[in-house]
Amino acid sequence: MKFLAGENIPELLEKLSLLSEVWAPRELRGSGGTVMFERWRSGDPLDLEHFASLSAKDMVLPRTEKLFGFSYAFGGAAVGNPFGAPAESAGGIPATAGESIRITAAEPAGNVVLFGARACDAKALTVLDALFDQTDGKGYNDPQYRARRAGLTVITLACVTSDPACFCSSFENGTAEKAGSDLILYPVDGGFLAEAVTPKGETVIESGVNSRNKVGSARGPGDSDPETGEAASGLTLFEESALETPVLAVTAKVEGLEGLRQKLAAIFDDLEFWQAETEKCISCGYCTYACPTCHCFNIHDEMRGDREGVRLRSWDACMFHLYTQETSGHNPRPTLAHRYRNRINHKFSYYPENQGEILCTGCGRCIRGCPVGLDIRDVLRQAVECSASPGEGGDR
Amino acid sequence: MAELKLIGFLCNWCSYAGADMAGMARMKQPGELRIIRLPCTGRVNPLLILKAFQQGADGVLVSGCHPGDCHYNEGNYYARRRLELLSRMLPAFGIEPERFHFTWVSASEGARWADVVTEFTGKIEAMGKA
Amino acid sequence: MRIGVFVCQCGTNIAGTVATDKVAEAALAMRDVLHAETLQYTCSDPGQRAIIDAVQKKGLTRVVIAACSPRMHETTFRRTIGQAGMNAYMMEMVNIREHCSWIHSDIDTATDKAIDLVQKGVARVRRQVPLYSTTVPVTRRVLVIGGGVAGIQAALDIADSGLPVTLVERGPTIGGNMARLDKTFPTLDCSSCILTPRMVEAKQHENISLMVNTEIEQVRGYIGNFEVDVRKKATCVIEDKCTGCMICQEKCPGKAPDEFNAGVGQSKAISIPFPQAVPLVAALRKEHCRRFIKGKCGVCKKVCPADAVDYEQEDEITTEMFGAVVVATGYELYDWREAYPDYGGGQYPDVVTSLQYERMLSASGPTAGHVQRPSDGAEPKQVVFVSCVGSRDESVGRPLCCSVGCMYIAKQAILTKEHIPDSQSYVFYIDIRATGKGYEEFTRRAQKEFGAIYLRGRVGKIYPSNGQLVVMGTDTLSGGPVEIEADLVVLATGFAAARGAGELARKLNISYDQYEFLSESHPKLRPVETTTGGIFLAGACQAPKDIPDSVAQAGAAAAKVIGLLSRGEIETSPMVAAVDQLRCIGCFKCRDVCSYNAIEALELRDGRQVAKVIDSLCQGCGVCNVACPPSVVSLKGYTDNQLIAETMELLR
Amino acid sequence: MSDIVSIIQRVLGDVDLVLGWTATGAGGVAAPARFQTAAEAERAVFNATCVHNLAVHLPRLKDQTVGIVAKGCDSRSVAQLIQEREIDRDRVKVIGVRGLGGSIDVRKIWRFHGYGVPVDARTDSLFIDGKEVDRQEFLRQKCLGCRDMDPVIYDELFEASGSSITGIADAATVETALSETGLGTSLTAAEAMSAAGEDESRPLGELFAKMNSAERRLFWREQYSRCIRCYACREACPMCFCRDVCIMQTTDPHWTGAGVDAGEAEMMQLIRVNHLAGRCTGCGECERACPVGIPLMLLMNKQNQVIEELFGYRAGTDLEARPPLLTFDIKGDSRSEK
Repeated sequence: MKFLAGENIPELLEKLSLLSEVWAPRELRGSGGTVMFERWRSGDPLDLEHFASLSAKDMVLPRTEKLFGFSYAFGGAAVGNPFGAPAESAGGIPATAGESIRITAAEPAGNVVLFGARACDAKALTVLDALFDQTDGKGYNDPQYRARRAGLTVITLACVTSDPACFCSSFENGTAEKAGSDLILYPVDGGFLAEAVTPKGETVIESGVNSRNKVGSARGPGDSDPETGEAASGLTLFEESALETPVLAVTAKVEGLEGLRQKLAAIFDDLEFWQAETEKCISCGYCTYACPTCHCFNIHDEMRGDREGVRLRSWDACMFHLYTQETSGHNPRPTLAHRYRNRINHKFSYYPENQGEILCTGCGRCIRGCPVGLDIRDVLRQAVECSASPGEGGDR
Repeated sequence: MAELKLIGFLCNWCSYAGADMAGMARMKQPGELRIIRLPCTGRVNPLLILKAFQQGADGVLVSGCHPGDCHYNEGNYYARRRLELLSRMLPAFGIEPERFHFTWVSASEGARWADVVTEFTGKIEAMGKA
Repeated sequence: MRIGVFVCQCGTNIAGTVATDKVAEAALAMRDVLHAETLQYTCSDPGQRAIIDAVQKKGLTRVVIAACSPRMHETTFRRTIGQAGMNAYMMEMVNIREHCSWIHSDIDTATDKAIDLVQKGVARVRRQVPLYSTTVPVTRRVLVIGGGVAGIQAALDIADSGLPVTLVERGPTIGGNMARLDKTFPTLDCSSCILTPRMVEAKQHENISLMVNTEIEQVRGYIGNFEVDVRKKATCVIEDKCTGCMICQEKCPGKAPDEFNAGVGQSKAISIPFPQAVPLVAALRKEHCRRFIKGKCGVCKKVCPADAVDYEQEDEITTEMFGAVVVATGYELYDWREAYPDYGGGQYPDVVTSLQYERMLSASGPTAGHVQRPSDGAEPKQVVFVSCVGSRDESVGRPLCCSVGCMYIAKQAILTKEHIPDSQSYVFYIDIRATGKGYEEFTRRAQKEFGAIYLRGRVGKIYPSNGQLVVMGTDTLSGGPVEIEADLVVLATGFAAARGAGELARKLNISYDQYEFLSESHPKLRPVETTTGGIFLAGACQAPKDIPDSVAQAGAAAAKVIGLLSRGEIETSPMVAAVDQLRCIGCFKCRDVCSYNAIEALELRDGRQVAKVIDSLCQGCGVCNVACPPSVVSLKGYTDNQLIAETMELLR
Repeated sequence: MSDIVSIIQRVLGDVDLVLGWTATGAGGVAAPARFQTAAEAERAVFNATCVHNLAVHLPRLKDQTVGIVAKGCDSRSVAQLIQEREIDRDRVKVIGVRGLGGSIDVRKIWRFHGYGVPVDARTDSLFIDGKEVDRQEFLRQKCLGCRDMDPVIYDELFEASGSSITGIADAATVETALSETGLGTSLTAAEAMSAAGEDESRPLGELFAKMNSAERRLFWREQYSRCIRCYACREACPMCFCRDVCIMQTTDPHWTGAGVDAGEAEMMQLIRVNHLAGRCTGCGECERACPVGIPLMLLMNKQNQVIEELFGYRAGTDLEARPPLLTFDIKGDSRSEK
């Protein structure tokens, strides 16, 4: 096991930021204590205590991402008087307005190190991989997603406590989940034990040792800094340690969710149930946007004037009326109840069925940040109870 | 320095005609202002002005009929309230309120229009780009 | 989308400052523009033909014309592209003359600006959709407001064409100010002799319905179909029964001011203004009637042989439809008293207004044509006329010229000499304005034949001295101060708009100036029209003017009305608001702000209440568009997206 | 003091449902609930964590008769909705809460004591994890300097008999300072914000008021860059009843694009401020609902103050009044320039 002293974290981030963008959780100024994953630059503070209000999915599926730029080009030779359109065909009326469209590719995404993710955030990446990165070649491959995913290194902070909104233990390994993480930091006295889960994680440990050499002069490991006389700190960032990985005994679990898929199917048509569950919901999109696994998006063109524009991909949320609004005016999910039913079913029924993963890692963000205190666990419990005793809706 | 971008929203009946009159009298004016014609200042959505500022306008000028002279009788009275509120809100949005000017110019006040344009352009020039 | 851009050179008017070929070249690089050309005079016949050719040969679907102000030629070019087979509204005019070439001298500045403006026009026309006007049937009836000479003339002219007219007069008789005049300049015709036959004709005309003691309460609707509430005020006299015998007036114990005689003499609480009044019907003024003030009296009812007096009579409001309105509310004299304390401010009985003097001169006036000064009834020998009281005087906020003062002073000076051969008239004047036919000669006659002494200068002060008045002024020609002892001073008071003209204008949705004179649509080319379609002006309500001008304008207004209503139906502007009912939330903020009551509620099949625009009432101001939170009320031709696109193009 | 349960039960005799709270929300604090039967109403509570403005649900329940528990501030929203004809006075029964003594900023408790810590928030005292703390310190900003202790309209009255409120509201500070235009100070946006971040005792509004226009522009850009366009601000607002046809989410008219960035977020908020002119009752739900803590009330408070100054009008205090931007005063409307 390697040991990383707490006070060396800024230096580690500094080294990492020489090669990649580094993103880490921090409390934002003037935000009433909101913690978010933000681009880390030298000297920025960190907040490793509070849970970030938004998940880390921005790293692979940004809230807005440019797919490409485009511009219309027109005309050409304009001489004499009157000016003629260049694309005029022999027949008199030109076939087109003589326009051509020029496409400019988006800048490729750079490498990113995400520092301070939690197991639930990391696991969510593998849940998303199941849809966006189907490397067996049969399914869907999203080039933007894959590029970002390939360039992403996740340094996870293992949870030794939980709060009342956490329920990651309801799904497989809970806090001990390693999927999605490249390097896991386990809090111990004075610092963290580092466990590399993937080769990318190994690289982080290596870069901690060697980065000085890469950017500095040709000094070997262990050489002292000629100016300060101190030992190059690169050597000391990750020390060997005989400590054992702590047992993550935290459990945060919703009981009785066995067979949830069948139970959800059983109450699909019970619109009264869904209406009762959503009576306090105000139909905002926070739960979906905070969720590490929700991934719906919209593709839209934004013009700057009439001649040029960009094609963007932006987050969308199934809790919005417009999400399923059809041009005809018809909306197959006209009410909040319809939309919330879809949200729950997508997470716990359709996605598991199609992609083999539950679309939830129990991070609890949708619970903590909900402006009306709606708790998805209550809904799941009610769904189970309700389907167990059809006809008795329970205490709604 | 890049050229200043000034936009004027003018009502068709008074101020646009006033600007026409200034033109007919060949009254020279600075060349930065671009005029957008509307039927009435009552059609000027404050959001249009905010959008203009947000998209990089250095100054926005709104001009309509004098109170009592509105072609539609009341349009400029509504505008007066909307735009007075807007001008008071601009500092909170982070927009210098001096960059916005709201005035009345009638169809017969060509000279006044030329003065308004000259003065406003000069003021924004002194302030520089937004 | 196929856009053509036509850049007008307007000879050198535009091309002298704007590099038009560069503008056309730049236009070709704009989105969807596949044709751009410069034209020497776009509005000329060859210019318009070039547009039609390009539209037809290149299949253009939208057109941008960069030329003069759209206020000048928008209608022209709409017609042009209509002739080319396009919808007339798929054209946008860009003003590169009044707003560009004429106000800039630097070619680069003007050219850059012109390109920007064309760019903006292209952005706008790209978002334009075809618009279609609708027609509404018109009500072939006409309302004339005001029964003075202008109103009478307009009513008669219109009625003669076969259209029914309602002539509404606020006072108890028609005739207006002209009926109070003794003679008219420059011919010295007897005013009543020429007017009263016209009054009677109006009363008897089969197509004119005359309503006196009546005011306009409220006006709704628009050109072709005005819905007007009129209030007929209670006069306690049943009009149909009154025979005009005047016995009530004779017996009435209640004294009342004589308004017809401009306060010279007294009248009764129940009275007929003058013997030639039309209609010849008495009216009771409650504020002066003993029965209504003190609760006891009933003489008039007792003596009336026709049983026409009804003390219980109440105001009646009736609603009628009209296709057009002529406003002829005239003028009244400027109330000089507060503004001129140096002239006694109304304290000296022998300082009178020109209208009061006119009544003294009149054979049918309170003194039966014998000029008597009010203080002691003596015949004045020295009469001083002071011109421009409340006219041409910035110091009292009245810089306007009354346009008739110079003439009626000359007339009254002549008449004074005729009435009192041994009298001497003095006239203080600023300039003599005598521009009409025979006018200059007339003022000369006053001086040469009738011996009036004209002194050029303002009167500074009038004060009483030994039972006479001393008029202190300056004779700017001789350069010295002048003092004249006068038996009577006549002030040539200026014109003011009729009381309540502004209020009426607001009810009619027409504009007025700072003096409450009503505004014409264009000072040169549309002097009879107002800015509201279907409402026309006649006479001194628009500006001070004399009788022939008033009559001429009344005739012009009548011609406009007849022309309008001869069509049977009217095309409405398609640039009105429209509601996307699918997205309307039914909050009706649009209805709250609409000045024209043009928005009504419509219940959809699902029970939702949504807004609906009544096209024929909407004037297209767009106030509702801004008030609508989801912006689903949209002003056609000026949609949010058009305005946003224009703005964005300019900031690109 | 009659208890909230029996009042709701009584009102249920006249209406289809009553909007109130139960104690069972996420994090162990009160959450909104609907009661349709007397049995359901047994679960009703009222305490200082009943922060939500339930009037937001009224426009969505137009086909039913509704009872609503409304704090003084909430009652203004109900009044404004009635004034705007959005709801019918005869179809709503207001259970007004008087003398609440301010409600508690639960987020602030969670921030310093951990999410879900047991909170006992009475109307006159506050216990966190069993220990009494200074209630004043955890009051919501908007409750400081409250002008709406008594409900504007009510059919039933619930006496909460809470503690009195002292202190200066953040909003009030902004109002005072903003009325001087705040130009020409040396404080930069970044300095102001980091000061706010480091020293919670200094209200953000105070710092904002000291910034000049350019600094404020930077301030907002930084604030708006956090926006994720979840529309919680809009959905939590009782006066934003355009719902599914909101102009923030359409291309006709195209006021905003669909992207998620500071520029679009700024335009969204400019739209909200513009649309709520003369309509915002200052309930603060937009700011409370914002999951990324954008101080939206800085703008709303400022606008409400300007409107009161210009038109002598406070939204939701007069059922009969004509909203100031839907009318005009020919003579009275003052203008600062000509």
